[in-house]
Amino acid sequence: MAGGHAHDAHDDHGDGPEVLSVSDKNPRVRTIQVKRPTPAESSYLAATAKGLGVTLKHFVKNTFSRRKNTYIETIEYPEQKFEYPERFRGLHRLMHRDDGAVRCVACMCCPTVCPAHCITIVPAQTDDNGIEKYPATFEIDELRCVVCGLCVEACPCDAIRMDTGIHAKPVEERHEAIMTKDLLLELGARSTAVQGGEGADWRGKK
Amino acid sequence: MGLELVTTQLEKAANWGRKFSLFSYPFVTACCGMEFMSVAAPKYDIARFGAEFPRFSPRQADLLMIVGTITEKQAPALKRVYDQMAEPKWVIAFGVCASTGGFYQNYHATPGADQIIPVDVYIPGCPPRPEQVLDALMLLMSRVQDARGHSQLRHKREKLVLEQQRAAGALEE
Amino acid sequence: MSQKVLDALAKKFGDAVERTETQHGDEVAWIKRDKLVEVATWLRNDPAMAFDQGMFVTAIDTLDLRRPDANGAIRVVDLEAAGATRFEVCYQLRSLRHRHRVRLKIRVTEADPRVPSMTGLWSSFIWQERETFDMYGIKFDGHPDLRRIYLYEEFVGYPLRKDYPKDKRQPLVRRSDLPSSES
Amino acid sequence: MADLKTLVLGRKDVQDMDEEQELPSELMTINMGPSHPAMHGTVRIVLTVDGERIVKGDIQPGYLHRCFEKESEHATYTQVFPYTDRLNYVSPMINNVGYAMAVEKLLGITKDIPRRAEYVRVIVSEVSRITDHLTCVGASAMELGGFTPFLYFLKAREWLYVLLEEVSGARLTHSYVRVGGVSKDLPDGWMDKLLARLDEIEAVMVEVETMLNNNKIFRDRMAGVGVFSKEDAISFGLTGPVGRACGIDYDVRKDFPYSIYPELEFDVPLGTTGDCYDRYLVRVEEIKQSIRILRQCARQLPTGPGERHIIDDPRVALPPKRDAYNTIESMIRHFKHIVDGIKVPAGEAYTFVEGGNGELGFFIVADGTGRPFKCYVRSPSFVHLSSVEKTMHNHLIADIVPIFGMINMIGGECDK
Amino acid sequence: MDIVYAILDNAALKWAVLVLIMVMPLASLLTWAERRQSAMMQDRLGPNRANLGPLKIWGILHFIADAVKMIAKEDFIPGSVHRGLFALAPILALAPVLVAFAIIPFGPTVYPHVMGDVLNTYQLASGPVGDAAQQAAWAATYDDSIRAQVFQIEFGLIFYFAILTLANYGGTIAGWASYNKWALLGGLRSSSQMMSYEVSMGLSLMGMFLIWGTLEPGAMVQLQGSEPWKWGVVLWPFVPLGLVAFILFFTAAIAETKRAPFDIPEGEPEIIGYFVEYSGIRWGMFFLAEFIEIVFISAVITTVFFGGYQVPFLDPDGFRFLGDWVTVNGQQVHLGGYYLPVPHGAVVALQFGAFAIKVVLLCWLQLLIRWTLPRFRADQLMNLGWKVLLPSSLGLIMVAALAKLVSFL
Amino acid sequence: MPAGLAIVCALGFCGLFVALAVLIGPKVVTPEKLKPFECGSEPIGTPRGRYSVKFYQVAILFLVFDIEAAFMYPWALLYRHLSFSGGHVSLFGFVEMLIFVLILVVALAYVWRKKAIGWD
Repeated sequence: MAGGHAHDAHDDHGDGPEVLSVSDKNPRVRTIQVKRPTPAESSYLAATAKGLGVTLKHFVKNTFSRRKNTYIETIEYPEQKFEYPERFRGLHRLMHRDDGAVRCVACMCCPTVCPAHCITIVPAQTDDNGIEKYPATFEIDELRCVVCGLCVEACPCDAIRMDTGIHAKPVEERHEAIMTKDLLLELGARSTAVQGGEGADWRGKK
Repeated sequence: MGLELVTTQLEKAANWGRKFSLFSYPFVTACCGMEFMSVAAPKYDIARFGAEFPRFSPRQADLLMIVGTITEKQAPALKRVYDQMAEPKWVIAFGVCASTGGFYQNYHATPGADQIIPVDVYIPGCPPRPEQVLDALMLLMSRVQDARGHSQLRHKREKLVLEQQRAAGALEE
Repeated sequence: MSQKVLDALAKKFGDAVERTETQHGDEVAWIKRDKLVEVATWLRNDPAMAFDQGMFVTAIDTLDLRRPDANGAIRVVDLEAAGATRFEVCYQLRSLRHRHRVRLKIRVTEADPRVPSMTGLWSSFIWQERETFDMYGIKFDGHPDLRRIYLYEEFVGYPLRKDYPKDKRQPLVRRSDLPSSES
Repeated sequence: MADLKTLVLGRKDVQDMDEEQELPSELMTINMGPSHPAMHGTVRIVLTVDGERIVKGDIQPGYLHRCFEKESEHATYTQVFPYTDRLNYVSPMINNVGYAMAVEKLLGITKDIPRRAEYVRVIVSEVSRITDHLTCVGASAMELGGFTPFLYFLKAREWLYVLLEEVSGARLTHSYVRVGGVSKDLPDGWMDKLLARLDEIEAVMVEVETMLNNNKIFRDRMAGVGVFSKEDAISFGLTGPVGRACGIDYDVRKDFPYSIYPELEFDVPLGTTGDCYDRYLVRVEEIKQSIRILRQCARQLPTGPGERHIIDDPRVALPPKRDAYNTIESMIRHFKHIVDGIKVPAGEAYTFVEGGNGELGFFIVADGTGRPFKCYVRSPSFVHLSSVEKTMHNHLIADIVPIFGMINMIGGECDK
Repeated sequence: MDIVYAILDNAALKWAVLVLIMVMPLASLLTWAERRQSAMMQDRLGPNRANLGPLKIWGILHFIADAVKMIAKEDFIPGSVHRGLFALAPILALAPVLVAFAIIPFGPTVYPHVMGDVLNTYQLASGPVGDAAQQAAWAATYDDSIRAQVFQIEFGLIFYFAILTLANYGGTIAGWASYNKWALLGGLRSSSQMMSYEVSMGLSLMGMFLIWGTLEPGAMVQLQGSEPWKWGVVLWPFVPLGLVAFILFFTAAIAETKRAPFDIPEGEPEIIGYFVEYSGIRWGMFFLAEFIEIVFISAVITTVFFGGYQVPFLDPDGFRFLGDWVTVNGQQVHLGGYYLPVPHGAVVALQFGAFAIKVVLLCWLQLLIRWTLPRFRADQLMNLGWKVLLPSSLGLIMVAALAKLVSFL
Repeated sequence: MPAGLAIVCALGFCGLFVALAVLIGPKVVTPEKLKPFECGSEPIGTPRGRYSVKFYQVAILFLVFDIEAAFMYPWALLYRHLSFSGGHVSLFGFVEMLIFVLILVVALAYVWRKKAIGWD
């Protein structure tokens, strides 16, 4: 696939670009003159006709062909949806532990790293041994979030993710955009990142 | 009673027309402009909703799209454009910078365009995906149909303000 | 890489050059303020130097600058104790012909933040110096049009100085009907 | 005969009449912008015009001053990446790379970056460069009234956005590159998708060039407009496509090769007259060269289990997630990294890369903490915009459109 | 019954029918067509979502929505404007183009009494001859004719040039009255452009007038006849006169409509246009006038260059190939040849249809051009008008005169 | 007079539009709204100045050439009858117009050379 293109034969053409100089740092880099068409080559009628030809081609094909043969790329959004790629950073979610409780241990990494300071965590003590704290409040203001994904990178226990594959909804009032802990947990799922288990490095999979 | 019915129906019809003919004034300043272009691009094609005409005159626009960060220097211009728009008018804050300032909380970025003018719909995302913009447009369209925009509420408020000004003799000069 | 520029500078303007240094491949020369025009003119016009492009101007506000001390501990440099000046104005120059570059630094104090303007030598500095003025309050003597460039005229203070709070806003307009919910 | 002339004209010569009888017309002062379609919403020009000819234009940028420097000073080195995305938001990857290289220089790890990471950086940079030029040329065509070429280019740009999103997770503001490498490796089969799209982009380019290159209207709008002499261009510090259109044979990738550019073969196009048409041609040619570079990268991209996408240096990179979950040392390292940021030794460095618009430089002063003491960006748009005041003198108002379009003034980068 | 026909032949009524039933809907539809066509050219779908319940009809409702919105939009007049002129400008832009339609023959003469029969062209041409009874019968059959042209005036196309010039003042006045510098620039551009192209527009058609010896559109269509090689665009007296005149006129006419590539008075990204300060329906009237002008120019071109309502080989009495022309009573009658009789009603329908199709196709062509080409700059536009079109038109006139002279000598 | 009737109808039609809009549209007038729109900035100076004279030059040229064109219409219509002998076209009409057109061309060439054609 990669080698199949003859573009590198660019300079083999007799009418290749005029080479002005060759770089002393890298002999394979040349300086070329851009080919400026002569004024005679640009005329009102001929060039207009050529341009009309291009648009006419698109018009005819798009109007009279079956949809799949056309150039048309439009997706009828609310009905058809573009499938977001796996890495798409969408709405946040909070992952669950095996017992359904929130994975987050309120270590405050994500609010620290968030450049927009859109995450608010109020930690509370928990009687769970091993994990000392849990977030009593976990709120993300989606209207502040700049979708940089640093919080996901910063989380040391795979509690917060942005891989929901859905985007944040537009809102009519500012406060509606605040995702509370319950909403975030609703989107969440049981984390595969078992402590000490194999599935921990879920980002590692390509 | 009958007259009331007629006016309601008339209003309904007018709102139907407004809904499908939202000409926008793109107040494009920043990164979100790239996604604003994408929304107009073939793939997402905002024209399907009849909202593809950018009008660069506030008189002819129905929808003020605040696309990008509003800085303190820009704010008077935004306010003036908004003030000069003809009724009825709606405002969309496009992206987090226009909505809340996003991560630009500093000496020159305003903490959201709604500090300057009223906003009807906020779109999260930095920049928002075209899908989010279309969602917002549909949300706004439902608002328009239900006459639920700020514009309707604003009438009352602005009338009040105007009366106060008149009383104070501000309009006399 | 371009050590020869520094050597030539030191040789020709021994007393005008306070100090030279090479950091991460960048050559830096501290120049005395009153000799700057002379040095810069020479740098631009001498065929062996031929610094024909001015890349950028900026300033470093060394207030609160932390540097490792002799023991390796990082601490804030006390400007007065070190006898240092607050601002360092940096001019980055580059020669297209010789492909070398140099950074000139001029120390100025907070009380007298003045530097001779280089706009006569490199046109690109017209705006760059305006920017530095806008952000740091450095006055460029002889600049044709020294106004604020990014900020509005009504703005008070110089925001990139370290003592300007990051989120101290000076709004021009706000909605009157909003409850005061600033920031 | 002369008498007859005097009789008819009332003057000795026609020339005399013109000069004496011309009414002095008043100059008009118009605000162009900030909210003007040709001003990209972020520049205001106070124009003084005589008829439609520009006598003087006072360009006032700063309507999008988002305080990149101040924000950076308050952010850790990693947190600056999202801010760099929004400098030149048409080619964010290049900003990411430039900033990362500056930090790496301060850390002294420039030579230790894994080769695969370098390749990935170059690949995403070149893809970004294509999106930049597509947007620039397309938007200029649109502002000149050619809406259809604009949408064709947007269609092509959309394909690249989808690809970039597959890599980084965001369409536009990727924050993908990290100090020491890139945050994630390329997905499987991504290069093949890219190569397929490159072919389609070439087809679109042919169509658009048919519509624009030789079109007399388009040419008349561009040729001879905004001419900049080489001397002026050097003095104003023009670089990138704009500088090359003026005949300045300078490309950072060629003259100060960084990353893996020394291993690649490409051409640097140069213009002759320095007008807008040359800028257009240079940009179009650069798209083709970027496509060429991408094809070479696809062939040479190191693959294999040993190839890392980020440096394995505890000072710089986050520990692998698996370790962070499981081992206490990695956990502590992780926390230190997040809370304190990357500790960069005190010093200062200026690093520059070939951005979409020209030499994009980052001048960082580090003080040994996890946050930059100063993070200045030498933004090409700002430098280029400063030249416009001179360029547009004595042009018509309509000429501002191609001049601005081909300078490719990007608000975020210009106003920082 | 006769009263009905008499009313139908009333000029004002015909105009109303023409404008209200044909032109306005066609122009409004054109706004929709433009959006859909540009979408098709640009690989998009275009507006298609406006619905009344389940009814969507490919987005045609969008233009109704536009109209409703514009009427329901605030009617706003800025403070410092010249109120009278400000209000006058959109009316001045719209009304003349509506009036100008009056001269266009958009169909054949209809003889309502013989709708079902084949028209006897020979009898029609020879006029009321014979005895009184025969004459009365002739009159009963043919007198109630309805001409599909609002009024026939000898100086037909001059009326058009004159009235359209008025329309162009709309832009200028709007620009000046708005008390806005951008609008002022737009208005000045508008007037300069109009003046530059008005001259060449008239002159480019002069050659055709000269060959035909008439200015009356109806007569031109009659002269062109049903055989396509006699139509204006292929008029070839030693030189491709028709084709050149067509290109010149088409260019000048597009320029007169002020649409891309000649949309410099609006020139959105440069100056925002002469109607910056107009809102709602007042702006909509400028908008509508533009589209009506497109329709109108298509109609004029159809009439002058493409045989008007003529269908190839369709005579008033049926399809005929290779016949002979006979002059009866001063009128040309086509006789003989291979002949397929067609009832008068069908002929009328076909000819109305042909006119509509030609107009639509020309509108389509104008839209195609509009969405393909970039915009001129003001001075280049003036240069094109004065330095290319005007000399070419002058040359063309002399060539036409020479050709006519040679053919007669 | 049918043309007059049509004009009245057209005017009425336009008036109807405006009247509808005036009746139906909402109305809110604020002092800021009444100011002219100038890209969001406060306007500087007045648009009622004395602007460049070239705009008028074009107008004068237009008048000149349009009136010349008006002279050509009758000639074009009567071209076939322009002869002394009657009935047929003759060299007289042609030469006559040739001279006229040549004068026009000379005028055009003159204004062309004086750079009166153009935008500024």
